Amino acid sequence: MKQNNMLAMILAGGRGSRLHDLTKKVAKPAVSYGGKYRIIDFPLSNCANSGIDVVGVLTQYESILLNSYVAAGRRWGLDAKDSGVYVLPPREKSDANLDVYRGTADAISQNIDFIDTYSPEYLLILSGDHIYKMNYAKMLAYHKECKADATIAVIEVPMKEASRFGIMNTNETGRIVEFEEKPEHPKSNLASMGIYIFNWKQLRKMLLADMKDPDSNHDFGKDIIPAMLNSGGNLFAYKFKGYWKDVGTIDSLWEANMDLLDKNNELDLNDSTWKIYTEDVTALPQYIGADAVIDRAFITQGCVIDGEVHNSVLFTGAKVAAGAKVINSVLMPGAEVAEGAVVTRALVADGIKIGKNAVVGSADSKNIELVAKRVKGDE
Amino acid sequence: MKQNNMLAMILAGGRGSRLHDLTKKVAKPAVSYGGKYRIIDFPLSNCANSGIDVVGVLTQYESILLNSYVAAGRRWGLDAKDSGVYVLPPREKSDANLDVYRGTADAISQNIDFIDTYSPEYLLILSGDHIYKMNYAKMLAYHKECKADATIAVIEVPMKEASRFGIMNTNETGRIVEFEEKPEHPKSNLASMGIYIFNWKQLRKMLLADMKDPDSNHDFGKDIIPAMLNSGGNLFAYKFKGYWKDVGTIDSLWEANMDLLDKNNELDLNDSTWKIYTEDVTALPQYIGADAVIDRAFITQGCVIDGEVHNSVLFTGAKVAAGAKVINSVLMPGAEVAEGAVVTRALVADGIKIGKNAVVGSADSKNIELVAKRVKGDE
Amino acid sequence: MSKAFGIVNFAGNHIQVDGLQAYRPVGAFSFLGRYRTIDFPISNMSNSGIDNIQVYVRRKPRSLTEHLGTGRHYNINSKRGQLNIMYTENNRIGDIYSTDVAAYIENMDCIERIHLPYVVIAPSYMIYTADYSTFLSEHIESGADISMMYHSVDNAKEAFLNCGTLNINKQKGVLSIEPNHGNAKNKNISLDTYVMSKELFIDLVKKAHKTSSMYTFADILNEECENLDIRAVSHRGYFAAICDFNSYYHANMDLIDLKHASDLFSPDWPIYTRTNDSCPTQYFEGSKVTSSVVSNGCLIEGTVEDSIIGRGCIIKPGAVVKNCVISADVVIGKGVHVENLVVDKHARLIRGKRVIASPEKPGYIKRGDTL
Amino acid sequence: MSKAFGIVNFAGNHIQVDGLQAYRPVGAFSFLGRYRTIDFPISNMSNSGIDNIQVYVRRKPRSLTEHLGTGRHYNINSKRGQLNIMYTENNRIGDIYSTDVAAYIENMDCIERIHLPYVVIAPSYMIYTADYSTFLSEHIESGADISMMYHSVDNAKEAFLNCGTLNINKQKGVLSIEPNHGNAKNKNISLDTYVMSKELFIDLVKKAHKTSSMYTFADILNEECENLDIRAVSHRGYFAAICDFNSYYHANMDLIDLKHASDLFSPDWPIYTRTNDSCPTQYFEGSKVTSSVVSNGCLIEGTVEDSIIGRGCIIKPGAVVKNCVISADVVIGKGVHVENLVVDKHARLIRGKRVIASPEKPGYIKRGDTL
Repeated sequence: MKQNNMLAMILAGGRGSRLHDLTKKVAKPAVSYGGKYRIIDFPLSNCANSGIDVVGVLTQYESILLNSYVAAGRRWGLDAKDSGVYVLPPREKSDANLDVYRGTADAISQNIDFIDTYSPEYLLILSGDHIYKMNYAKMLAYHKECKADATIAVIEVPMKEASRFGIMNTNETGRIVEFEEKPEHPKSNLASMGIYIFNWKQLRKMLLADMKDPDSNHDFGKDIIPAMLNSGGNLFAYKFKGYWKDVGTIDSLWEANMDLLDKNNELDLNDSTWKIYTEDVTALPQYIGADAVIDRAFITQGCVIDGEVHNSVLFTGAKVAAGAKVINSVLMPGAEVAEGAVVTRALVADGIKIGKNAVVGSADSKNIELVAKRVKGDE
Repeated sequence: MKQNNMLAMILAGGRGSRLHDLTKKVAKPAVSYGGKYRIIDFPLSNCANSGIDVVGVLTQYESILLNSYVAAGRRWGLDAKDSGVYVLPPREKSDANLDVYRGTADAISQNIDFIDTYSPEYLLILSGDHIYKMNYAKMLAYHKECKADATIAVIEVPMKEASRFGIMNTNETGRIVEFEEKPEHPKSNLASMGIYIFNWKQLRKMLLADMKDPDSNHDFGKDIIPAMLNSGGNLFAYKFKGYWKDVGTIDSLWEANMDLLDKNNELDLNDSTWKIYTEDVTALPQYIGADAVIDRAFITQGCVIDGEVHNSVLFTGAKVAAGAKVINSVLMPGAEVAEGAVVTRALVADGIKIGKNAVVGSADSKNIELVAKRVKGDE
Repeated sequence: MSKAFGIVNFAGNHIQVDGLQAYRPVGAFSFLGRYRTIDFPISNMSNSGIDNIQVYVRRKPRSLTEHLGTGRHYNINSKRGQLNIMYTENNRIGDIYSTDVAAYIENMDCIERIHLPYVVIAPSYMIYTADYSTFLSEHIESGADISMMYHSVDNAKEAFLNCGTLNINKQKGVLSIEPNHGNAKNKNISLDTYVMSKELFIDLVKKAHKTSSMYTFADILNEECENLDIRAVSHRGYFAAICDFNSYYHANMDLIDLKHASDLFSPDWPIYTRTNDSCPTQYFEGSKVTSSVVSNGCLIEGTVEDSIIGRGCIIKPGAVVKNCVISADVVIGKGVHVENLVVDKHARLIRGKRVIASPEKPGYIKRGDTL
Repeated sequence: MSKAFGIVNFAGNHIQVDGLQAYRPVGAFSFLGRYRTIDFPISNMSNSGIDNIQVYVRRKPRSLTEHLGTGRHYNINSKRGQLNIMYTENNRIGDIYSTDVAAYIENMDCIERIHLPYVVIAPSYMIYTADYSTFLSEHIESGADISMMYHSVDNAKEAFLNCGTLNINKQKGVLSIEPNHGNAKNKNISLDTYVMSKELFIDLVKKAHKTSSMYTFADILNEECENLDIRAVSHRGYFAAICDFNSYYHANMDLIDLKHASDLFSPDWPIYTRTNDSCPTQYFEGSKVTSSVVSNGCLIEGTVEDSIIGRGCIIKPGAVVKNCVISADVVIGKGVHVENLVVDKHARLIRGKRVIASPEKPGYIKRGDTL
C-alpha cells in the first residue's frame, strides 16, 4: 500500500466523565461498544480501510488500557513495513518540561517532531470517540479538488438541534464562510464532525504561532479554524451522509447499541467491504441452550445463553442463565445474569454479575440504569 | 509460544549525556550501533529469543524516536497474538498528576497497573543501553532453582576496575550477602549488570511501600535491593559469561564497534541461533566499486564503497567516494565521505557529510573525534 | 521455548472424508463453526512452547496456507518462531506413493537444518488437547526411544475404524500398531502423536523409505516395536478423530453440549484460530434458536435447532435448520427446511423446500452449490 | 487504494531456466544477492496502491510461500489487503495442460469474489519497475479494452528469444502477439503485463479455456486482437527478462554497475524484500573485493571480483571468486578459484581447486552440492 501522503492523528484524550463509572478505569475511546468493539476501533478501522498507514493517537488521561490497546496496530492491519499506530502522550523534551496537552491544537503542536519524521503532505485530525464509517480517501480527494486550505467534515443535523453543535455556514460552492460554535440562532444545520484535513506545511506554521499566543485556547474549533477563516482561508465543508454518533452519555451509548438491532441499520457492521477491526479475543462461538429464547438481539462469540434475551446487545463472554431475562439492555463484556434475574433497560458494565432472581432496571425508567457494581441476589 | 509467566520491563529513560550530540535528538537506547542496530535491539532481541512475549519500555527524555522505534514490535517478532512491546512514558492518572519518573524503581511503581493486567509471576528488569546477548530463560530457571526472592545478573570485571561498579558479595552458594555501590575497596569482582528477576507479588508490595517512603531515591540499586538484603531476603547472583558493554561515552561506543572487527569476536552477531533483530530498512546490497580497497571492515547494506576502508565499521547507507580513506573509524547511518577526504579515529554521526579532501580526526589523538556537523571540503 | 520442534502431519490415505476433502485437506476443515481442525494441534504445540512447526500438506493447500499465515494468531513469535508449510510432489490422495515418509524425505534438508534435539509429531485430523511439554519431559525422563499417545475407547467396534490401535504390555511398552478391524469394543486408539529425538526420527524415515516406497511412518514404527523402546502414554479428556464423513458430523454435533465442550476447551489452554473480523450475529424478530452453536456474522430470522452455524450464514424467515453442521457463508432460504446435513461453504439452499437426510446417514451439500 | 487487484502470473512453459528452476519457481529465484525476482512485481503493485494480490504458483511452492508470508514486508495492510498464493493441480512444468488459463479457471471462484473492477496482471520472471496506477488511469481514460506494456529492444536477435513480441500499428493498437523468432534486431518485447476490466479478464479466460485446453492467456489475446481494442504502452527504464539460464546470469551481472542499478532502484519506488536479520558483512585482513555487490551476513577473507555475493556466504582465505553469481549460504573454500558460475544456495565449493566455466557459457553449481 502506497502512502497517500496523509497522516492521521486521533484525539483520544477525552475523560468522558458523563459516562461515569464506565470511564473510571478506561478513557472514553476505549469504552466497549457493539458487542465486540471499542469506540476507537471505528476511526482506526476507517484509517486502515482508507489506505492510511500511519496513525498517531494522542492520549492523556488514565490511558494505560487505551495505550496498550491501540499499540497493537496488527488489530487494524496497521503493522505493515512502513505502517504503525503510535501512542502519543505528553512528554518531556530538551526544551520543554513535561506538561499536559492544553487543547486539541496543542496536542498536535507538541507532536510536530513526530509528524515531521513522516513529512506528510496532508494531516487528518480525527476524534477518538465517534462511531461512524467514513472513507477519508474520498474526503482527501474532495480536499484536493477544492484546492482547500482545510476541509471539515460536516453532517446535517435536525435544525432544532443545531444549536448544540459547531455549525458551518457555507456558500453555494460548499466553501465555509462562517463558523459558529453552538449558535443560539443557527443559520444552517451543517454540524462539524471534528474531522479536519489540513495541508501540513500550512498548519505547521499556524500551530507554531498558536503555541506562542497567550490568549489562545490552543483548540482547533476555537482558535485555528476561526483564524483561518479570518485570514480569508479557503475552507470547505465535506458533507458526510450516514450513521454518526457521539456517545457522550449512558443513554446515548445504550441507544447507539440498540440501533444495531434494526434490520438494515445504517451503520451496517456486517458490510464486508468496510469491516471494523478489533481485538481478536480467544472465545468459543455462541452457545445457545435448549431452553433459550432469543428475539431481536445482537450477540457475539463467547456468550452463553440459557435464558431469555429480548431487544438486547450482548458483548463478548456475557452469560444469561436459565430462567433469567434480559430485556432492552446491554450486557458489556463478561457480564453475567444469574438464574431468575431480570434486567430491563439497563447497561451492565464489564464483568458485573447480577445475582439470582435480582431485578435490575425498569421498563418505564426515564434513564437507562448503569449497573457498575455487583448486584447480590438470593444465595 | 506459551508465556513463561515473566514480563520484561526495560528501563530506557537515560539521557546518555556523555554521548553529547549523538543523544541530542535521540535517547541513548536508540543510538545506532554495529552497522545496522540500535542499542535497545539487544535487550529486545534477547527477550524475543528467551521466549518473553510482553515487554514494557519505560521511556522518559526526548523519546519520540525511541517511542516510535520500539512501538513496532514486529521488528523483534513481538507482535503475535498475546505479545507486544509497550511504550510507557510517565502519565496522568485519576489519583496522580503527570510527573516524571523519580528513579528506576519509581518507573516500575508508576506502571503497576500495566503489569497487573498481565498478572505475571516474575518480573524481569532490564536496562535499555547495554550491548550483550543473554538467555533470560536460563536466568529464570536459575532463579526458580534457587527459590530466590530476587536474582541479579553479574559479570566478572577486572578487580582493579571493580570500584567503578555495583559489586555483589556472595557466599559459596551464590547467595548475595552484601551489595556495595562503587566500593573503594571491593571485596569481589562480581559487578551487577542491572538485570533483575523478581517475584512480582513480592516486589509489588515493596514498591508500594517504597513509593510512600520520603527518604527513598526510588532506585533498585540504592533502595530496593539493600532493603531486601536487610530484611534477610534470598538474593542470588547469576553469573553471566560473555560480551557485555555499557557504551556510556563516545570512546566506548567507538570501541564497542571496533570489537566487531575481530574474527570470532565474543559478541558474534553472525550466530544464527541467537539473532539480533532490528529495523528492516529498505536498501540495496553493498556496492563495492572497481577501485575500492577494503581490509578489516564491518559493512552493511546500503553502503557504497569506492574508496579505501581500513579497520572501520560502516552503518546503513554510508558512502565512501573514490580516493577517500576511512581508517579506524565509525561511519554512522547515511554518513558520506567525499573524494579525497581522510577520516581517522573518528565517529561520524548520522547523515553527516565530510567534504572533498577534508581531513578529520588523527591517528594519534587520545580521544575519538565525534563529527556531528558537516565538514566542508574543497568546492 | 521447547527443546522440540513440531510436525503436523497430513491425514494419510487411510483417512477419507467424502465430500469435504475434495476441496481442502482435513486440517482445513471447518470445525464447530469458527475453527479449523488444524487449530487444535497447532494450539497444542504453541501452548506447549513449541514455536518451530512444520505443517505437511498434500493437495489443495490454498485454504490451509491462508488460514495459517505466519502463525501470529497462534502466538508464535514471527522472528524466533517458524510455522512452515511443507509441500510434496507426491500429493495425490489415495496414491500409494503419497505417504508421510515420502513427504519427509522430500523435505529432509529443511528437517535437518532445525537445531532442536527433539520432535513432536501430531496429526491434523484429530481433535484433542494435550500438553506436549509434559509429554516431552516425561519422555526424556523415561529413557524410552519413542513415546506415543493413545486413548482407550469402548466403542471401537463402530467407531475409529480407520485408526491405528496399540497393542501394549503391562509396562506400557508398545508391542505392535495395528489397524482397527472393528473386532472388539475396547481398543487403545493411537493418537498418531509421537515424541522422539530428531536423530531417531530421521533414521526411521530413511529406513522406512529404503524398506518400501509405500511405507508410512506408522508402518516403520510397527516394524521397530521389537527393536526400540516405544512407550504408550494414555491420553485423557475429549478426543475425536475425523476419519470419515460420519465421524466429522458426530464430532461436531457432540460439542453442541457445553458440558462436552468444556472437556475440550479450557481457559488455561486456549485454542487459537484466525479471526475473520465478522461482526456479532444479529437475531431478528421471529428467530428461534435452541441447543445450537452459532458463529459471528450471521443474520438469523428462522429456526435453528441442535445445529452448528458457521460464520456469516443467513437463515431466512421460516427456514428450519435441524441437526445440521453448516459451514461459513451459507444461505438457507425462506421456508427451506434442512435436516441432518453437512452444508459446505458458500452453498445456497433456496429453491428445494425440504432437504432432509436420515439421521443415520447425514447428507452432504457441496461447496458453493445452489439448491 | 487502487481500483484494480493484481495477479502475478507464473512463468509459462516457454520459460525454462536450467538448474535453478528444479528447486523453486522463477519468482523465488535469488536476484542480486538479497532479492527474489517476485519482489519486483509485488513491490510495483504495492507502490501502485494495489493491495489485493494473487500470486500463482506451480511446483515447489515452499520457498515462495515463505518468502511472501502475509505480505507485510511489502507494505500490504494485513487486514484490508490480501496477498494470496494460488495453487494449481496442473502443476507439471512443461505439461501442455499446465497453462495460466488452467490455473485461473481452477481458482475462478476466488477471482470472482474480489470486489474490484479492474485487474493488473504482471509476470514473475521479469525485472522492471512501473507505476501501475498511471497504467490503470491511462487505460481507463483511453477507453481501450486492454492495455499491455512492451519494451522496445535492439538486441532481439540474440536475446529475449522465449519472449512474446508485439506487432503494433501507428495508433499503438496491438495487431498480433508473436513469439520472438530472433529474426530481427528491433522488436517490441511484451512485458506480459496487462490491465483490463475484471469482467473482460474472466470472459477471456473462459473463452480461452473453451477454445483449447492448451491455450495460454497470451494465446487468446493474440486471437482477440482483431475484435478488441488492445493498446500497447511503451515501458522505459531498466528491463530484464529471466527467460533462460544465460539471461538470469546476465541480468544479475548487469546490475553490478551502480549506474545500471540506479535505473532500476529509485528512492521513490522502493523494492521490498523479506529480511533475514543477517548481521553486516565482515571483511577480514587479506580480503580483496572489487566491482561487486555483496549482501549481509558474509565472512570474506578471499578475493571477489565482478561478482554478486548472496547473504551469509563464506569466502575463505586465498579463494578467488570472479564473474560469479553466488546465492545465499554458499562456502568457497580455502584457495578455491571459481569463475563464470552461478552457484546455488547452500553449495560448498571446497575440494575442487578450480571450477571455471567459459564466459560465454556460465556454469551452474547445484543447490546444496559439495564440490
